[in-house]
Amino acid sequence: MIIISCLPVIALLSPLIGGIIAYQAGKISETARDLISIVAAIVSFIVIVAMVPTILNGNTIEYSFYYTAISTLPIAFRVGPFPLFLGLVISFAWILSAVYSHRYMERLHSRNRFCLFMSLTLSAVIGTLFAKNMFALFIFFEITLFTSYVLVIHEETPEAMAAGKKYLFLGLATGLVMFFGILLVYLQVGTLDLGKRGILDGVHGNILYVILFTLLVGALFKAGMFPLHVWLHSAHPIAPSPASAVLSGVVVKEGCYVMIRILYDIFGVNLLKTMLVSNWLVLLGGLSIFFGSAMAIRQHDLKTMLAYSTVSKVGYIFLGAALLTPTGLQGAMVQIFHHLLAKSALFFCAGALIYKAGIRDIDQMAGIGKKMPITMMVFTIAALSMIGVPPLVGFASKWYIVLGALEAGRPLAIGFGLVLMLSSLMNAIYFIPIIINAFFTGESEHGEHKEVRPDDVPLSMAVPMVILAIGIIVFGVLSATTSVVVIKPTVNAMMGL
Amino acid sequence: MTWASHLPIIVVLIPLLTAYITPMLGWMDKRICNPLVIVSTSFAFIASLLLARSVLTRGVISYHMGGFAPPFGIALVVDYFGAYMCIVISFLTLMAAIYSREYIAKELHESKTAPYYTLLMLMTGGMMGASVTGDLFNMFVFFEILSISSYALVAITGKKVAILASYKYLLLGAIGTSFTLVGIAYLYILTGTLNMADLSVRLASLYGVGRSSWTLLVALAFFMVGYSIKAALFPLHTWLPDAHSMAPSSISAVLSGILIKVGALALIRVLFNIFQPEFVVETIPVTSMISWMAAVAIIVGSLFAISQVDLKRMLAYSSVAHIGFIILGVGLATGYGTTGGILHIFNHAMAKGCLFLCAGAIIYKTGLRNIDDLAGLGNKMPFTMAAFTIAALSMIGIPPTAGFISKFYLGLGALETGTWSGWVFIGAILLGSLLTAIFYMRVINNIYFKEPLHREDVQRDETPLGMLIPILILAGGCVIFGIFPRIPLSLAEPAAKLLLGI
Amino acid sequence: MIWGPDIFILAILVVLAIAAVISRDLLVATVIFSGYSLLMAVAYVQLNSPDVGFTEAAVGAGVTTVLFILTIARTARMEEDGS
Amino acid sequence: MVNFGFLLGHYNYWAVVVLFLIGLYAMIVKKNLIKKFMGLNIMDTSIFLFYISMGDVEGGVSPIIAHGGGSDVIYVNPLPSVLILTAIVVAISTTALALSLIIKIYEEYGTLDSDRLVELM
Repeated sequence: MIIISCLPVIALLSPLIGGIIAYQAGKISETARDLISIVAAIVSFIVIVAMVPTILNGNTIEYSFYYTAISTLPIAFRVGPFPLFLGLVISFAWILSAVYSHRYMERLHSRNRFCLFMSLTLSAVIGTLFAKNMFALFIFFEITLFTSYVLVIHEETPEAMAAGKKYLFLGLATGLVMFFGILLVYLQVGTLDLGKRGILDGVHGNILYVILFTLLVGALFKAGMFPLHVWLHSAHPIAPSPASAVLSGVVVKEGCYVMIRILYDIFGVNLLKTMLVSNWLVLLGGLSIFFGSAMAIRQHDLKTMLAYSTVSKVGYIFLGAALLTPTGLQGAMVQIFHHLLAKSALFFCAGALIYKAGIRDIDQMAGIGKKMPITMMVFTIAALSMIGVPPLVGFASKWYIVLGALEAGRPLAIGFGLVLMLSSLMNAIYFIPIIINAFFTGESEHGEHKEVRPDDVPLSMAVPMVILAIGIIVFGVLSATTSVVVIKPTVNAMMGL
Repeated sequence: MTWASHLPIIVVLIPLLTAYITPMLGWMDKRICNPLVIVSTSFAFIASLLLARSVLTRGVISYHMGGFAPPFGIALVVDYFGAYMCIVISFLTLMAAIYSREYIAKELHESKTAPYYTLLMLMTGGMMGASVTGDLFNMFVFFEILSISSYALVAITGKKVAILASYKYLLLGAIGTSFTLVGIAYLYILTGTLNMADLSVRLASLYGVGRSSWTLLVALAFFMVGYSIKAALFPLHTWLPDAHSMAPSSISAVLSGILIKVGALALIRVLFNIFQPEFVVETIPVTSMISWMAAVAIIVGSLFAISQVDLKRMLAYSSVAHIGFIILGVGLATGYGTTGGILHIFNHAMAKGCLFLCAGAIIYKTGLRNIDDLAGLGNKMPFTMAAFTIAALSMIGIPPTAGFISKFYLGLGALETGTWSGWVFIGAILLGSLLTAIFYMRVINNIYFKEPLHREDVQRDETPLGMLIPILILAGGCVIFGIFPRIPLSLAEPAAKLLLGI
Repeated sequence: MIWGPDIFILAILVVLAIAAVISRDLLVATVIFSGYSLLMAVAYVQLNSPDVGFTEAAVGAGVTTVLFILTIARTARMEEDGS
Repeated sequence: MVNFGFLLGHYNYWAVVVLFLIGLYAMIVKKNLIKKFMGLNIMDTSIFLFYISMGDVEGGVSPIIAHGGGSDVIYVNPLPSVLILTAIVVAISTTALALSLIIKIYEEYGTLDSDRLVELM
């Protein structure tokens, strides 16, 4: 089926071409531009959905430009369960953020550029997900850096430029380190294919640790893990809110995805177990969880707080993946899914507050819940999911990670149990007061949102938020089912079971 | 197909003959110069492509001028590398010629039109000749043709600084010329021949034979110094920033894009064609020495480029760094490394050519040279600036541009050596890439994301089409050959293998 | 192997070259250089290369000298002090 | 170990080396731009002498048929002479270009001293 094998390319090209058309259309009509970009995202989503039956039948979809790149390293796509799962969620979240940005962006400048680079970023992220080998993956990975850089510096203020500079140059530097790792892998085994579990099997010696370190540096930078998070808390908040949602919700996930592919496809579970690095990686994840939560508590700016919260959630994903057990990986995947929904929702809410009331600071939020009920309800649901309150999807992910830790061994499980409790507590510390403040406190006398009328954000902004909130609830309730239908096969494919 | 067998001499003769016709026709009507030059470079380009095709199908072509077989007659030997260089040279010259039509009308006095095109064609002829010749002294002569015409072209605007820059270039260039002449003399004493293929055979018996191996070393040292000056390899690059930034932009593009690469070609010919790879790599580690110099060139050139405020000067220093990439790759003397170095000749020619043409377009339209003044140009000249950005990304080595592919090959080559110095070299390559990003991103940020000084001044004011087309073609090439790198690699890879004898 | 020119000619060549380089008056230096070129031409002829010798006499001693003198006429005759 | 007879016997080459160094010295150390190019010419002529010396053969004669030809006549190698004729042309054109630039520089800057030119630049 030629059509089917072309689907990944169509999924990649539709936002690319759509973005360029939208950019041109934007010079004539703003509405047309937004419509085109939404349609492009929807096309991309539908195309990815169309791939589902093939994948569910246990096949993979491959597409190669065999004659274009270096002979052994074609720019090729291969869609398996994991990329497909992530691609579905990401492209769906993109539709929402495209809808959301229609009204949100109307007060900002350079809207055409924003629209174009949002689409380009989507295109690059999808390329990263579907890449067949590390070479193609790295190409799209680097493109994402540049396209998202434009999103970060959108405001063009000195702070935005400084944050963007940090993002770009650290990203380039870590990208080069990763590039070095890729070269090492290629010279060691002569292939970069991601289809085989553990292409480095058979390589011995310290070079393995060098490769692991260099590759992870690149992936963890994009993911915003603890020692490499330094850009995240300045870059994510400074971007316009739809972009923040995309950066925190999607681009960070791209880093997590690459990290999981490195661990499970380049190295493979068996090799990592013989390298005895699992515990160190888990420790790193734990540090990230703690650090992110601790820093989030100290913040007053809502978006910065959310950004730090991302650091801690990425720690969960990394920890779950580093446990090297099926359930742990399952937890990591659910966490990716959950964080994508919840963090996008939270940033949408933060954007709604800025849009409607001009609020960026947590302390100014007293009583806002009465004026903007939908926004704050969505916020509450997402925040509760972040904390890990049972019926919501956030709980499921934590649950699986705990089970994974148990599988990995008792000391680890006890240690992780403590980390989990503490971090949930910390999450509660920074989310609960906001909720209470927003709903149950009267408006402070020097409140800056007096002029806000008691109506909520426009429909085009409210709908994406609500959809995300519903998603959080529904998938939380159905978590047992979804994990059997979707996550389990994915995990089994990744683990090679 | 008898004419096809004469292709090696045709590619040299087309530009040289044009150089003689141009002043005559230009004397009658100045407007005829540009179409004439464009047509003739197009023919040279097509001839180069045909030459490359016949090299790819039939292997190395040996052409004996006047029918005298070497070592008595002068031979033209076109291998993969020579054919590859011919394509790059004629392609970039064609772009520069198309661009010149409108650019020169404004930049140069009318009376200089005919000399400008004459010199351009002479320079092209010299470069083509140096690429295809199989005779060492012949190479010297072609080098003189291209050098002298390039000295004159740097000074052609007649501006104060340009003349001084040209003088500086000439002084160092003349020293380089003399040094190569001495080197040729030594080799001639030792072997009694000047034919490159013959030389390599006769020299092979002399390696390690007492006094003659010392003579060989002296000869090699003279060649290294002489051609390093022409290639602007650190620390002999001092003439480059002045000369390349002061020349008219179309000429800067040719100088930075290919002329210094012809110097690199001469270095490669001396190292691998005349001396054997085993000799320069193992017996006497000349290649590793020039690799170290090239690694320093990458870092120092990039650091100097960061500190520049003048756009063209920054681009010129960037050329110092990138000739470092090329020489480093060649000096690695591994399959991947040398392929990467040769590939980068092509990729850098396109990217740097594009950048200089864009810089010229900026000067043409606004008269601005200072990087900090470029704010708002992204709206004013969207296509030119988009091309600039793509070319800059290619210089940094961001996928999917062509620069990434050469970076990939160079990195593999450095690691392939398997020594600790290989790790240092890859460090230099990666650091160089990062430093390159620093100064190009500064320009890009200024162009797109900085508040212009007077916003109301910013109106759409695009470069004239005649100048825009070559810019866009080159920028397009940066992307196309990044996605389809096999096209240049189909020549670069066998070229490297042939040079290294693997 | 090489018995061509007298060692004397070579010695004078060296002396003339040094004199041309150290002379502060450029016109004097040019004249000395002209003599140097002429002597060099003699050396070439001595070494059985009359063709090069004639060329050198014409080009080196003739054209180059004229060019130098023309240049000096249009610029400065004396070398400036470095300070 | 060192064969002094060999070294002294090749006094042509010694002259070449000395002249080459004098020329190089003038190009690098001398401040005056005209002097620099006088140095270049000295350097070039020394290289020509080098070529001519190596082409010469003991007892050889100029490769001109006027000697009557015949296989018993030893001709000197004609190739270096040919090369040098080319090189002389190259050298004169370089010098001519350099001197014209020098005139231009003097018109623009009023000095030919390289140190002062660097200051003025």
